[in-house]
Amino acid sequence: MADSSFPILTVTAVLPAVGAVATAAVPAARKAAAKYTALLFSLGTLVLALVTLVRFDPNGARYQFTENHVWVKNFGLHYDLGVDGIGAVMVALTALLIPFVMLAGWHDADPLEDRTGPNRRWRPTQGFFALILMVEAMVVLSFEATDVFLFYIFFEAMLIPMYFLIGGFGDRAHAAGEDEAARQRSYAAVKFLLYNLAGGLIMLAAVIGLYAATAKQLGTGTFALQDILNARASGKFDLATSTERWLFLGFFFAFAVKAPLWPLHTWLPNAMGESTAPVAVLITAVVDKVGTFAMLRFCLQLFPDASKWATPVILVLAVISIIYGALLAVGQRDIKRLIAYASVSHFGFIILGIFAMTSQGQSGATLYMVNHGISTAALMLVAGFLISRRGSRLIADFGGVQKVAPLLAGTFLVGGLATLSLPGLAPFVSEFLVLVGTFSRYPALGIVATLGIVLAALYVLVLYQRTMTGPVKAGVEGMSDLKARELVVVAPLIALLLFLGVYPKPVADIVNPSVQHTLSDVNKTDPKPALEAKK
Amino acid sequence: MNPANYLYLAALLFTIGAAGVLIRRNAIVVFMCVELMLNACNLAFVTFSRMHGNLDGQVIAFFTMVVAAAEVVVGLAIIVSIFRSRHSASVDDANLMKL
Amino acid sequence: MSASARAASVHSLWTAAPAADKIPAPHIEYAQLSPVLIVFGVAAVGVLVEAFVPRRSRYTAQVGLAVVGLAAAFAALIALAEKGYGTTKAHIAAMGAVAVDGPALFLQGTILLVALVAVFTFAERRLDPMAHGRHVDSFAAQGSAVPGGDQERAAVRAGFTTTEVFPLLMFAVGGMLIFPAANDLLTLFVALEVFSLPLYILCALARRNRLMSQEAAVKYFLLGAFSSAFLLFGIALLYGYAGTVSYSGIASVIDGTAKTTPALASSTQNDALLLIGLAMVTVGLLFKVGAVPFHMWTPDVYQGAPTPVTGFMAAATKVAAFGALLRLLYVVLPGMRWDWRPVMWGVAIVTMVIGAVIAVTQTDVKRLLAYSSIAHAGFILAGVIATDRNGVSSVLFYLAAYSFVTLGAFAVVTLVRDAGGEATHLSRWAGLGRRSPLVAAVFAVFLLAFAGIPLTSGFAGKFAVFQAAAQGGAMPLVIVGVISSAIAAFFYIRVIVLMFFSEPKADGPSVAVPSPLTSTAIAVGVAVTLVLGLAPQYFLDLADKAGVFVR
Amino acid sequence: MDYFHGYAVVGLVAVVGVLFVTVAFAAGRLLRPEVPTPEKLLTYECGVDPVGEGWAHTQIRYYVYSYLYVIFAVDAIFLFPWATVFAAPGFGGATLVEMFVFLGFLAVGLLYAWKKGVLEWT
Amino acid sequence: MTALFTGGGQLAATTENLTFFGHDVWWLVVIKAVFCFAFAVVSVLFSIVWERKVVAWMQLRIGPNRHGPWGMLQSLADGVKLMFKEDVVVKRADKFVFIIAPIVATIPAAMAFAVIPFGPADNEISIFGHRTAMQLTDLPIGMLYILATASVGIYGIVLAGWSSGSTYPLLGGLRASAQMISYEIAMGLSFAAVFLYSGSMSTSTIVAAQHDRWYVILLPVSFLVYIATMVGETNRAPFDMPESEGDLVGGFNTEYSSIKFALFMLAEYMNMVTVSAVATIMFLGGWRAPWPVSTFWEGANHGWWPLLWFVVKNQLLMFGFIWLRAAMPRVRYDQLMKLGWKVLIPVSMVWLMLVAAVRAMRNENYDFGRIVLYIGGGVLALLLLSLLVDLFRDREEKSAEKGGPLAPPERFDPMAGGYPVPPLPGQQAERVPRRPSRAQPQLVGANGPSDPDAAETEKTEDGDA
Repeated sequence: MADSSFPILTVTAVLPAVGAVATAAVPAARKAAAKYTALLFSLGTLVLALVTLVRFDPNGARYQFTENHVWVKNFGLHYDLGVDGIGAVMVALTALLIPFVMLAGWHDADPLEDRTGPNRRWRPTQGFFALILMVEAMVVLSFEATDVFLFYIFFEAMLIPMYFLIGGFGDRAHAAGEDEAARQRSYAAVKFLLYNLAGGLIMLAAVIGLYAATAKQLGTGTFALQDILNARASGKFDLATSTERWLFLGFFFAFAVKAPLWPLHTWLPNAMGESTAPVAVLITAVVDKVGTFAMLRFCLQLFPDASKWATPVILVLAVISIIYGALLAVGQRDIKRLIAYASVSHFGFIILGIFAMTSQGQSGATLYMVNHGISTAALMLVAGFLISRRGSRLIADFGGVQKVAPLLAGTFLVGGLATLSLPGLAPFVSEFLVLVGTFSRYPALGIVATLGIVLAALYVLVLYQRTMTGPVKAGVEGMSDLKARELVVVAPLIALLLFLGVYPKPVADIVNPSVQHTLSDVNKTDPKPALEAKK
Repeated sequence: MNPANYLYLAALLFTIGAAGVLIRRNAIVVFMCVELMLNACNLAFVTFSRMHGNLDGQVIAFFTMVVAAAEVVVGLAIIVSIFRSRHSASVDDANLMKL
Repeated sequence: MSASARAASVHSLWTAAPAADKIPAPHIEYAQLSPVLIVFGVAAVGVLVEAFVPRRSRYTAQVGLAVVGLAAAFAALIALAEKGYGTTKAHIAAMGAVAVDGPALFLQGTILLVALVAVFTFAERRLDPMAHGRHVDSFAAQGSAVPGGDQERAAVRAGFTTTEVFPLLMFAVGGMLIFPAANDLLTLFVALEVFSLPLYILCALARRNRLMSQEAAVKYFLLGAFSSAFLLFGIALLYGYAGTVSYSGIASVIDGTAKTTPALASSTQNDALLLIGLAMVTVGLLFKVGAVPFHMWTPDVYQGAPTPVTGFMAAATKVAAFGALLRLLYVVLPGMRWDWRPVMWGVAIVTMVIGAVIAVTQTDVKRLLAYSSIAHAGFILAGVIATDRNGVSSVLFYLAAYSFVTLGAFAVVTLVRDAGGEATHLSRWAGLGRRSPLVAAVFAVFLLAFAGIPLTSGFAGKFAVFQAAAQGGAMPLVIVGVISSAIAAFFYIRVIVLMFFSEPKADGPSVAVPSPLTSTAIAVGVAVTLVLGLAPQYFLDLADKAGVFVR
Repeated sequence: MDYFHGYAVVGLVAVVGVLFVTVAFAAGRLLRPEVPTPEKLLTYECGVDPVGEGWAHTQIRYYVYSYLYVIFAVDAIFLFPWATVFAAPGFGGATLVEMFVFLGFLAVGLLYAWKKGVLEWT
Repeated sequence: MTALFTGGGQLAATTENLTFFGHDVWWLVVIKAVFCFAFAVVSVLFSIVWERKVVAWMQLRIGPNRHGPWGMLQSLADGVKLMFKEDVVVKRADKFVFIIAPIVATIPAAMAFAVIPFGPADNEISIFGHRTAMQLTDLPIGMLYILATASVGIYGIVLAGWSSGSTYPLLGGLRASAQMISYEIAMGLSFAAVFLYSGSMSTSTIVAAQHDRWYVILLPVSFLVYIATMVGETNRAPFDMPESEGDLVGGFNTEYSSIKFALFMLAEYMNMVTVSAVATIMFLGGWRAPWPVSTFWEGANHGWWPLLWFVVKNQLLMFGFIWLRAAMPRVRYDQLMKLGWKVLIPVSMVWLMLVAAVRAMRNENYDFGRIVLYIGGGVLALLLLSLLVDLFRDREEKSAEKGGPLAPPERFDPMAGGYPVPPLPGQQAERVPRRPSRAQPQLVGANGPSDPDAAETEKTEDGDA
């Protein structure tokens, strides 16, 4: 709340950054120490995030806990932080997932080679956890930033640690051997980086364009979201249609790459496939959310008219990626890639919800971000355990796991069901809202999108049936069940899925007002029921 | 006597020098062509200075001579050193860095 | 030319003038030129040291002298700036030869600091293995000795070192200080040569790969002389057009505000003189800047020259040359804007794109950096084209940011060595991140700065120039720039991949442990990169305050 | 007076010189015998047949001296005009000192060359 | 800057007033031009004989005495003889350059005379009723013009050496060029000192500026330096390395014969005349009557008389040349260069600064400026002489102390270079071990092995046996 002078948002963001430095500073030999340091800091962040969430007043000001400082005057760059409901929730989600990611990847980065030899100083463990914390810091900041340029900076800077995580750490066992694995890893990493960098630089052009525009119309160029909105409200700032559309495209392109929207999604399967399960979770559940979140916060608020102008195309693309992602997921032979394509399809839902321009749609989309985060995390992490046990990512290599490792199979099933958004699990609510929101304005698209659910059921169940049921395949027998650490990772997530599935209200309450704000920015209202619309 | 003629001559000399730089292969000759260009500049300067009736051009010509002299010293030193180390002053032989 | 005019000119040319008239003795404000004078003085003293101080104590003397001199010059500069010569009291000094104004002071300050850091890298003596029990630097034992000849062996055995590099460096610095401040074309030309000639020599003085470095010197020299001949002829034509070489004079003639003499009336009739002259002068400057299509020398010279020299060249020369270019375009040719802007657009675009694209194919670190410097020249040109105060300040800022990054990057390159000296081939850098994460991380920071990733100085600078260009209405340029910097990012990232994600070779190069000198240089580079990236405000203000040319 | 007159006269002397030379050559051609033999057409090396290139005995020294000369010769460019106008009223100590500085730079160069042993023949 | 240079514009020609040049009618100009050339040639012809005579007398010979009265037509006869010689162009020569070289050497040497004032710059004399000056023309940069023609002359020599395609001429040419460029610097510096006082580069003005005091008194050091350099410039003894018949057969003109050779001779002597004339103009008051004469005889500086004074001074300097040749041995080339670079240039530079300083002081109306000048001049003259003296001394001691290339190796190698050679001074021929005479075998036994010397001998014996 704005009354407190304590800069909680900054602290929330800075804490993990400090943690990163601290972790990196731990000597090479002390792996465990590094891990615990990292975990500690992430938990601290989680606490702060929850505090923020709890103290957030849904009916209060739109942006709360705001902090405003000028950073670089000449660039119109302000250090403006502030969270609306959506932001608060997303920050909380991020802070929540990071500890689990760390726990899940507890041993992923332990160096193989002995500590002698030329690579003595190579300290992957410290690097791994430090990078994760770094990503967390960046993501949190970009959720909190209310200054376009500030957001852009962290949106871009996020890539670097992410890139190292993808390229630097991969699965232990790889079908094609270590060198091939390394090659594919760095390929995936570069692909990830180039896609996002290209998107980001295009956005940079748009950002500069925005600055030029504000500078021309307001005298001094500014990036502060609030200033721009006020200026527009007071009519001092009014972009020419063409300019607005160009700028919108610039922004949207970057976000669409980040939150993989067909046809810009192709980096995601590589990235998620080649990286370890925790990193994959980081990508899909945390980093990509920035893209969809940014669509809500920046595209719609900065360029409402252009958004409306672009809506039809975007909706179509969203639907395409829903169906396309699902279809490819069905066809996958690689568990991780399957989950990746599933995410593509889910992001289609989210974008659909956002651009349906209805309150249900958007609050649904927001919820969807949360739920998808949790569910995908659960599924992916469990899959990660599975893969690390078997040493292979191919579905064909598994079979009858539930006989040898029932617990693992069970959690895997729950995660899968959540992914196909079974009623009673969290994703169901959000997906339902999205579809309702879409139906109320674009029935046709809604119907097509519904196919996505069917396909989802298909790929999840087929996956489960192939891997878990049936005769125990060679190599699967003797597979150990979930260990305590892994349970600690999975159980809370599943609990959360169940809880939000039956009682999403708390989150919805926080989110809805902000959604209303956003809609009012776009000056759209929910369509009247059909009868009155006729009159 | 129309000063423009001197300008034409200067331009001609300059062009010859430039062409020489581009087509000749012996470093020394290339360098002489460069000097020719500089002297063409001098001619132009002096002519212009006469046309405009102020002395700037002539003074610049002085400076140009000095600079050209310094250039000669440095350039010949470098060229001679490379000539001594590879017994050829052809710029085509200088190809260690072609990729 | 009318008869009366001829008579007049003839008279002023060489007939007798009444001896009575008082001669206007030249009046020079030494105090305001003190930075330059100090540098040149120190250079001369350095030569004397070379002549009279015994060999063993020369190194110390020279290094100390250079450092003290540069520091003193910088102090003098600060004093000038404090007195307000950068802003309120900016004016033309030394009979109109040199301008003392914001851009000049800013750039001179940058050059001085760069040179100071460069001196450290020049003085580094821990990297090469000791030769006959003596520490040696990266310069030839005896420049005149034939590579591999007996004389050279003898010189190495005797432990000779070319301590002349420090005076040479100082002379170059002096020229660079004048170059961006030159306020008439003659001074411009002289300054150009004054800082070019020492560089030519420095390029030829590498201790390892001497043939290569001599080649680099020859190429640099021949092309440099060629380009300066163009510059000179351009100057001649401009002089022929305007009848004067002083910037303000030419500008006023172009604006038509100058009082017309018959000669002027005839010479200004045809703009051919003006346009061709302008084109040629610009060519000369663009060559020094290393802009496409005048960039051919850059990769070879950067690769062949001793790496400390390369770093210095890449950083300082760009600063000086862009300063001169700015002054020329903003002071002399504002009236010609509509003539030169389109051309500059073309040059900028081509430079950005070609620099980035060709760099992708490079396999040698130094060549890579060379092409990247070409690409950066393109980015800076984008800011130059803005033709408003914003453009000037953004370019100033970019130059300051870029120069230190470059210096640091090349300093890192000197560290990675194997038996044959520096291991500059990219394949040798594989897995460097595993062997010595610190060095690799530092280099990664520099590369990210080059790539313009946020929170680095590179980003701030890039944003500044692009923003200026956008406000100047050059949005297409911005887009091209953004795209080409995406391309550029690719090869920077590729190096990072190589360093971190590939297994180190068994016979890979070792990272030499540098003395405090090089460490300082690198540290400064990193510090500037981060400071200008995180808190550029102060420096932006500085550049903004400095962004006005005196005319 | 015409700017070119002085030089025209100088040219006249040159013409006279050319005439003289031509006359001399013509006379020589008319008077002298022409009986070339291979031995006559050999270059002279103390009676033995010439061996190798003419450049055999040249050393790098000559280059060095020419470098030095080039630098010192151009100082005249500045020295002469200065010396000519120096006495005129208006030029005080300042120009004197400046020229001294200029000469000082040259002297520094000479000293350097001296100490480096460039001036030592052999 | 513009202001400065245009300000300098009025300065370009300070005080000289050349307006009366160039008003002659064309045939007068032609006559004068021919006269200049003739003067050069004639004085060459004369001074060759003159030289041979003087040298002969100094060597207690008679010298040429066949052609004409006292052999006065000797050189003419030589010229005619050379006409009849066969003109050989060697195979290896670069034909065109080989032929052009002597011409390039000759014509500029003559051209210098165009600006030499033989008399005052007034309508002093009358030729066929036209009053005119005893000077062909004058340029505001007359001295520069002379320097320029002189250096063009050098090309002739260098090209001759190069184009012969032979070793000796090439070496001669290189030496000539190196020597001339080395001495030209000092020469220029000594000129500068004169310009400081004359305030002009036009020959007539310089002479005019010496009306009350010749510069030789005012600038003794410059004069000495110039004398030295002018000998060097003209490749005359003792600085005649380029054509030293001792080591290079004929120097640059080894391959030349017949008329071309004659032209080279002509050029060389013309240069001598020219540089003497320049010395006369710059330091010896040009056409002015010498001091005692000028005091009691007004007309000495008018009419045709100045020509006389000029020629006399000129020939005195020529005599100086001849005297040097007869009296002095040829210096080594390193000494030559050393003199040029380590003595003449520094001295003249310092001297120039001194003169300028004094001049400045005088402009500020310090009256002791002149005294300073005299004192400084004397000091510097002494300095110059002392340097000249020890120039030849320290060479030896240096080579002695730090064993230069000339110092003999300590051990004497009787077969150095594969031929039996005698020991150099300072070397000791080793005693060839001999079998002691049979007369004293018992000696060995007597003082036995206790005697080291004997033991030594025995050992050597064993060594030999």
